[in-house]
Amino acid sequence: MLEVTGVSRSFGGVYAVRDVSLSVADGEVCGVIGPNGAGKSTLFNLITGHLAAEHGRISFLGHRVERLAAHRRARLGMSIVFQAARVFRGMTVRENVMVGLHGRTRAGFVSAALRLPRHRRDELEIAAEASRALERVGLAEWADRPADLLPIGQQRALQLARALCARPRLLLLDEPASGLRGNERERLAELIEELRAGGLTILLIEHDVAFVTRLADRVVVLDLGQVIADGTPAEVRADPLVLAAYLGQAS
Amino acid sequence: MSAFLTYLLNGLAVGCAIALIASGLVAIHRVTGVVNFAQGTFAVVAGLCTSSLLGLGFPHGLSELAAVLAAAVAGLLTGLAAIGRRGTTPLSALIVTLGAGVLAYAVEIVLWGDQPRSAPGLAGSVTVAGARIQTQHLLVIGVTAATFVLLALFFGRTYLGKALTACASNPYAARVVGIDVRKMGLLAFALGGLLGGIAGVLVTPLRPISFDTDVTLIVNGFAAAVFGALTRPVITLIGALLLGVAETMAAGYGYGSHQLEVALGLMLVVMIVQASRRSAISLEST
Amino acid sequence: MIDVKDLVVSYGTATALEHVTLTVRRGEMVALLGPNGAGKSTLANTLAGLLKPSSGTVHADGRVALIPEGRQLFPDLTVADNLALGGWRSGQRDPALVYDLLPRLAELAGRRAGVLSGGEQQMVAFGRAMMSRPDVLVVDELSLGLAPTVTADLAAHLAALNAEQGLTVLLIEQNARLAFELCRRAYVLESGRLVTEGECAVLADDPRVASAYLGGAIT
Amino acid sequence: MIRLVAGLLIAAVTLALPAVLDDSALAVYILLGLAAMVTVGVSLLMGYAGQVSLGQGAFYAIGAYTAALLALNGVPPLAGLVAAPVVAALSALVIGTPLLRLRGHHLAFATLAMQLILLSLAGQLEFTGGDIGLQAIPQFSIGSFEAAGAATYAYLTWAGLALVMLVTRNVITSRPGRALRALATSETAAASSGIPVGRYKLVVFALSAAFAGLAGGIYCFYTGYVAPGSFPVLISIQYIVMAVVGGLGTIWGAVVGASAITLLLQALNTLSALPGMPTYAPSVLSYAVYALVLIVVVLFLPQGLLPAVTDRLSRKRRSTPVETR
Repeated sequence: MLEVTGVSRSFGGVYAVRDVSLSVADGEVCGVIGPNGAGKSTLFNLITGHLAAEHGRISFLGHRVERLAAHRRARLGMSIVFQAARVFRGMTVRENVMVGLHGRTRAGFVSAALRLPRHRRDELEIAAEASRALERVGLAEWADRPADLLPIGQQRALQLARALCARPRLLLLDEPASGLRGNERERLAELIEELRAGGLTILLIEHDVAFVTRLADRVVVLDLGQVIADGTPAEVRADPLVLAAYLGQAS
Repeated sequence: MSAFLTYLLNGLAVGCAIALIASGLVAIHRVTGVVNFAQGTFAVVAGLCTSSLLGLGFPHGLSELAAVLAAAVAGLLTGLAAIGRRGTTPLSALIVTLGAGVLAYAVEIVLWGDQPRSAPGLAGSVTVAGARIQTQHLLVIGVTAATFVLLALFFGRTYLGKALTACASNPYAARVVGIDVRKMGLLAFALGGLLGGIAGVLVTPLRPISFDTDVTLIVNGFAAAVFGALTRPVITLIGALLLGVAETMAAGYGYGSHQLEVALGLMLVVMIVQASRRSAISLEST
Repeated sequence: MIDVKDLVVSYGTATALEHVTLTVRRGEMVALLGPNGAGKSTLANTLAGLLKPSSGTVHADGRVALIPEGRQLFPDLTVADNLALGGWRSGQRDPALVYDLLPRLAELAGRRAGVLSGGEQQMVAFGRAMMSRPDVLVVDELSLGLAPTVTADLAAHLAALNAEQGLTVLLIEQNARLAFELCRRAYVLESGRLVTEGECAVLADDPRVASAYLGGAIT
Repeated sequence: MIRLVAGLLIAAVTLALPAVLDDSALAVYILLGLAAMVTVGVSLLMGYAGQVSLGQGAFYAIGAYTAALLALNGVPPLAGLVAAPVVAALSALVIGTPLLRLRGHHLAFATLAMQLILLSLAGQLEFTGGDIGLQAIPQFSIGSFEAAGAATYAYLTWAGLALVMLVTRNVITSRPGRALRALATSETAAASSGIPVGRYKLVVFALSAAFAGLAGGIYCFYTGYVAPGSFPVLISIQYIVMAVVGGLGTIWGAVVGASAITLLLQALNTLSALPGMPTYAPSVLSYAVYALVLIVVVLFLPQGLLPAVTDRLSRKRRSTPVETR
């Protein structure tokens, strides 16, 4: 489904991601782990189109996407949950989720300004679907509150609802567990398991090794911008390179 | 040929004045992240002060010095309004400096009226390689050169100058070592006022100045500053000189009415080219 | 010494630290461990006076210097200037003050900080912090992104300062092994709360430490 | 229910005013409506889409010149009035394509530069009448009905304002409006939801320009005269002041802001016309008021006047202490 081949990106002469290749198969949950500064976020931005790759190819569902703008990739079926709380300020929780349906609806400025029947029909459908998504992530009772007043855990859930509304083929999660408390983390893990059971393909970028190994079918380990291991969680766990990257050198 | 040389030297003088305004903008922007819309105002304040002081019979030198100091005070006051309150974002601060500039209109009209004023500068002219140059133009070039050398020494050699550079380079780290970033910002505003003031004092004998001359000054200064991406003084200086020469040549060869368009058009092109090299994610994550 | 009592720090709706209490005695070197996002850097910045506590108290004897996460040098200035600015608080402006301590810095003095390697930058950050003649040093992620030999070199300098000059050190680390080597005592922070504390020898076998880091995934 | 009553009340007062005001008061009433029309656009642009324009006066001028030129060349005034916003919007699309790559203070200066360039061109080109401008613009008319008195222009203005407010409300509470509000917070996250960020910024820029263009069109018929001097840079700053005072991102705030500033300036004008006041008093007072209001609001009421007042009211009603900071 997603094929990243030999992708590199540098900042001011220093490679943040260097010659990275990875692939995600249909229906798979693939985890990308690595210590701080390993290049996880840069890789994420390269895949989603918020940064341009200097070298390499990215193909998604058979399309070459490395030159497509972020919103075009989103419309092909990539949905994102960011690490930083990127909920839209000044909008309610429900409106935030409704933005997620943008790519699947058509009503433009003219039909909105004139309140054409099509626009009304669209709006009702969008609102209903947003409510269903909020129900699913357990935010139904918050629907009409300002989104930026939610606690961080719920902001993450809100982003997830927004991403799911787009009916993605591939869901990208950037450190979804960071900053979450134990029980919030547990709820998130359950939700991801549920999505996996529903057949959704997921790319999970995470600092928390335990979180990833629990959920992923396959784990790719980055260190200093390069892939140092790629395999099942059990294989990766036993890899001496991975142990060294995480716990420092053996004394 | 001698006409060309005259235009070139006149253009350099105009460019120097722009460079002084622009360097003030750069100094303030580097340290505080704020684009100071009132930068042209400082020059106007200094120019008007000089004309009054000379009119009252104060000697040259003293009048100019006092006028430049008045501009520095205006810079400090603008800084207090723009960054004195915690949590003011750079864009809000820009709007505050815009307000400060308009407020200055009211003050200036009360004190000096709304008619343009001039001040006597260096009289006479010299002939260089067949080109006649007003002595005042040479003074402008000389003082600007000296100012830039002093600025380079201040930022490069003095402890305080380095602390200012540190705030520009990494404000968080500046706080880590105990530098009061806000105070440094105010200092930068005062310095910006000083530089604007020097420009005003130098320009007033060449072109009469009135309360609303600040718009032309700030637009030209900003145009020059964007050459250096609002952070690099040397490229700003080069940009300002190019701008001054281009404008003077345009005027000299009969396109005088399009001076402003030349400056603004250049500024827009430079900004758009620079912007196309930046991505949204890098702006949002910082 | 450092004395933190019942400290709460929050940003807007997010709470970074919840009721944290810890002590570092004079001349002691103590580690603070925890995974990414646990609130370690928030604590470091609060100790350095860059963040205000929402409640609780932070007290330190004498001058506190911080080696911040990610070095945070002034990239446009030379090493000597970086060091000189480190003396802003103490009024000590001559970088030679730390050349005895870290001789490598004398060789780097004229280079721009931004072009140095990670290890050299960390060395400059170390030197810059020492320029303020601190009584208490807070080190945030000494080993982050550095090669093991470089880390070991820096760690040796730190240990020497602590042993010979009695400098009080709070070492904030993700690298548990390094922290256990250097310190006798450690605190473990997770999700803004202290989960455990004690002698390093004991903590090394504590399942809660492994859990905080790896969730028990690597045994 | 309360909102319906309030709405009807406002409508009734708006409609009744032209009948009772004298000509000089009507002039204020019309200019207020026109300013509000432009300010709604500024508020939409700045408050909802997060883009700054210090050159909104340029589109006001484009609308005015468009309608004036068409009317002077024998085109029916109604067609001219329709063309004014259309041409303004098209200009915005052309100008905005390169300009909207800029952000923050760069965009602010670029839009200011755009206005200065346009004004300078208008002052030099022959067909715009140079610095003298265009005069003897025919009265507005539809068929055989000709707008004779100021009252007709007042109705025209306020009908235009109502249209602008309705369109704005419809847009912001819909799919494209949500997209705009989203990209104001984070262009990255908006793009990740499939929103073509660049295109949307351009459309909202054009829409706000259309509002300004419509106001300009009405203005030219009302005054019968346009010249570069009618559209100084200060006029663009004035719209920012009005939008900021009323509260960015509220439709009614734009109207409140425009009213507050217009009436305040009017009061000061009356004051400075009193015997014994110096001749420069009107300009000094208006500059001082713009400046102080702008600074005070940006620093102390960053949400603007209307949201600050409604917040306080609703807070009192709920009587729950809301933690600040």
